[in-house]
Amino acid sequence: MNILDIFVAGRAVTSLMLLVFCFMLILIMELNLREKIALKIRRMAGVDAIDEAIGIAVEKGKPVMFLPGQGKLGTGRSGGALAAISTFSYVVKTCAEKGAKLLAPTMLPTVYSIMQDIVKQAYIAAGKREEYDPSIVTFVSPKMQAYMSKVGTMMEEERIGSCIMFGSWAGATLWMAERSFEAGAFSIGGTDSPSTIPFFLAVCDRCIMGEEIYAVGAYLSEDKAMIGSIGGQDIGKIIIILLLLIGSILVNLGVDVLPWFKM
Amino acid sequence: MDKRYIYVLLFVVGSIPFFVPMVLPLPITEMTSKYNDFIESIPDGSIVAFNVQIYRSTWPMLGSGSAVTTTRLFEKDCRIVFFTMSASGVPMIDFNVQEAFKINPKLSDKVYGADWVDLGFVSGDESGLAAFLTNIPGVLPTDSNGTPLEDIPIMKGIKTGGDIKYVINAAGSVSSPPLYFQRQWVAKYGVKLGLIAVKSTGPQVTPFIEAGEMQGALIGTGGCAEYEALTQKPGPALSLTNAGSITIIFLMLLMVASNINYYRGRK
Amino acid sequence: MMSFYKSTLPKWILFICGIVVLIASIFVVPEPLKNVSNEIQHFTSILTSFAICLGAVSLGINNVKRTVKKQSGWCYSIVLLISLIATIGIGISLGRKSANFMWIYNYLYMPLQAAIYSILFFQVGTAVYRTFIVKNPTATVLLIFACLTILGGAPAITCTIPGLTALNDWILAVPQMSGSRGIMIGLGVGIIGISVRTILGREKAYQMGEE
Amino acid sequence: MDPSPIIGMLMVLVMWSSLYKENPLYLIGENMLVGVSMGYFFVIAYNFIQTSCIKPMIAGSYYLVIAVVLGLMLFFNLHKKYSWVSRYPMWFIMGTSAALAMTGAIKAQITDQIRATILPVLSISSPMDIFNSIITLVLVIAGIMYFIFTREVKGPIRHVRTVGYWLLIITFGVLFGSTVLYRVDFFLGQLNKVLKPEIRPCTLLSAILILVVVKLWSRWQEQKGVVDE
Repeated sequence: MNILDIFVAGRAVTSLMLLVFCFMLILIMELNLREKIALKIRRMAGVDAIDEAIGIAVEKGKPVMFLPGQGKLGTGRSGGALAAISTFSYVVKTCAEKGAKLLAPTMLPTVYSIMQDIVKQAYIAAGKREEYDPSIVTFVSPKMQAYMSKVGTMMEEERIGSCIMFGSWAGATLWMAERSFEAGAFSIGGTDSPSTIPFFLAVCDRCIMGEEIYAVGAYLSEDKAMIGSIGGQDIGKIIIILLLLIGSILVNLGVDVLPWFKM
Repeated sequence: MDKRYIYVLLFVVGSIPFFVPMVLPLPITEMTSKYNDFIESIPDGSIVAFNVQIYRSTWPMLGSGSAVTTTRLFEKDCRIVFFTMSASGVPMIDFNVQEAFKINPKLSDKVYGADWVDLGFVSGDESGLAAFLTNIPGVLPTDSNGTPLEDIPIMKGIKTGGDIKYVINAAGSVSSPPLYFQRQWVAKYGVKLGLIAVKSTGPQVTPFIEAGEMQGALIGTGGCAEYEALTQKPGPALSLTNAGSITIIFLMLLMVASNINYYRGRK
Repeated sequence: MMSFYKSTLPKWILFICGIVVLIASIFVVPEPLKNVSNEIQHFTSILTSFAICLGAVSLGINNVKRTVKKQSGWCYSIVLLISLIATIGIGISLGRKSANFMWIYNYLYMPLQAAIYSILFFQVGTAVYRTFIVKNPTATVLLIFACLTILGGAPAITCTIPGLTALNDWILAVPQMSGSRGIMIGLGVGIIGISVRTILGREKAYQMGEE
Repeated sequence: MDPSPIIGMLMVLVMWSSLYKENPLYLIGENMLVGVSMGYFFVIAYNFIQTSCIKPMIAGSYYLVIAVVLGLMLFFNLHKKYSWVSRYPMWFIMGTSAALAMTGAIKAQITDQIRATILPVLSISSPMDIFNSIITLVLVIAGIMYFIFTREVKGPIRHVRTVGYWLLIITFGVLFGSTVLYRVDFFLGQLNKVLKPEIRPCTLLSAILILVVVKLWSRWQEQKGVVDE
């Protein structure tokens, strides 16, 4: 009765790997949370793109538009909305410092109320409570078609200088990217759903692909648990790369590794 | 130029082939030939599970792939357990079987309950499929007509997902089923799975096909047309794919024109 | 005391469900625990159907509020309420297999849904003309491979250019498959990360969604 | 002549009229779609609850009453003050889905993909397969390395990351082309249905009729708009 019999047949090595991954993720997340280790996310190209966009808008003297995407909070796949909110608080701070006008139309009530609260906190933190302008973050409409047409006209009327589209995007991707291209704005597209990444890549000036938006969100929010989790996932990816290298070397030397996976 | 001129052009270019039918030879892609080999490799009389998520709206695009597959399986005397993971697919199970009988009228002597059964809707996406596979009579005690599973001859020996060896996942335009069928059925029970899905799902499932975790796939109207040609059962997909040629050539010319226009404007 | 019911107890339920299902699907466990895990998954399937019913009820309530308060577009909310109540009434009273309910599915629900999705094609039509421009190296490589794939979908072109289908098959099977496999492995590790944080209750998204 | 296909075709044309101009006909169609689809989902979900939970519960397995209670707790989500009660069923679903996704993903998306990438290159005969499997191994490693965020990549490995970047651009290029083809397929499928020989004359006639109605409506709006200003 060897050790692997406690696992379900045919998936022993896989389940062992899953337990190792889970233990490693929990360990690194807790260590980073208790500041035993100081994980740091490398400087992301996405963050430089956001600074560049706000800089261009300030030069042109035109407003910056931030669109948090169509991802809902509170569901299984709310990573995109969470990254959008963390990035939005950074954008509010940078715009306040550089004196750029900011517009943030949203289509989801929970995201709208959280973003409205972020703007209020930013102005209170900067000591300019009286300058707090509630019209920065607006709730346009929960319906995608209505949201798309109203934001499209808002882009033309306000003649925006740069447009940051960040979060989980779905059907409205191509429409928004096209409208900001026509408004002549410097546009950044960031989304985690694979079917919409190609449109941002083709149309926007900068694109943040897939999991990068979670890393940018964690980098900007300095949230210890999230950075620890991303650090744990990176180590998981490094383990997989080593498995690939060692596995292919062993297989070519004649050691048959493949049945191990089927045990 | 107002974008509505482009809409009118797209309508005109799109409808030309319906007034002037064209027949063009169609090369067979690798995914479709693998799918055909998979269907032919299924031993006669074996039980096949069939998830129908092609709705009435996506039927003109993908329906013929599902109907021809059903016909081939019936011709091989396979017994099919139909079910669907989305509410909109519930009426399509019966529609799919009737379309299969239209393709090959000799099949209409197939008996409900002995040759095919319609289990109806399984709710809950990934967790629903997992629950369904661990205990099929537990989650769906009766079929969609209300007869208990014990009285249905085809469901006699079927208790869990492991009792069925072959699965056809007609995922249609829904993007998540291809992934959670691989995670909950192929990974945990080792079944052989064939996929019917839209064109944008094709590139996302190539890792499964190359890894042998998915036996083959009919991707988009083109895949269905190739499968119609392979099984010599002509259907609507062939004419639709030919119709697509003109629209695609028009889109390419539009893209070239826009690039020339952009660079001429910049000079 | 209230905070125990508001957040601690639900977190414990989340943890227990996750751990029981995890253990039952990894280890060889005694039959009773296996049945408990199967029933938990069965409950989740039932609760998802309750969530769909909740979605319909909350849609109805929101639109009744909008009509009573005469907010903008309230007359369209009446159209929505009529079609919602009519469909539910026919479906529950006459049953799912009745001819009227099937008529609603075949000639109201499906054509409307199909029409809205086919409008996405026109988005591509106008975007192709205006925005798919070769302006930097990334867009160049992207559009080259996009055009190869698009031309591969047109029989008129694949039968005139012989090598195109073989080239497209190779691109799909090697470079594109390696990229998708790299993304898939990355997403797989990401799913394990999110699932671990969810079961431990560290996933911030839910708390933020509720408050 | 059964009028139903014509009604179906009218629904499609009403929605396509929004391409010309946003008009009340389109808004009626859109709201009808939301109402009919949610009503349809409610009926199918209600049937599933009947067959999978209520009937077995009455027939003998009484533990299913817990599922019904949890399900009804979901409806507290509508109540302002007691919305926290709906957390119990919501987080019940989250915990189970998380565990299932994890145990499925580790095999389908990680170990199976690793096993398929490790190929005995020397024992493969055809040179093309040898080239393909070496390229696949290198490109998969480059693709994974692109998404490593907490390690600053310096030295020669930096080039592997740029290979990863261009690989992803190729992957998304092919995905872009496939998405365009999907939308072409979908549109032509609908056009084929609308332009069926038996209802083709009726389609062309009602298309012109709808365009005229929308044109008149938008002109009336402009005059009303002028009067309001």
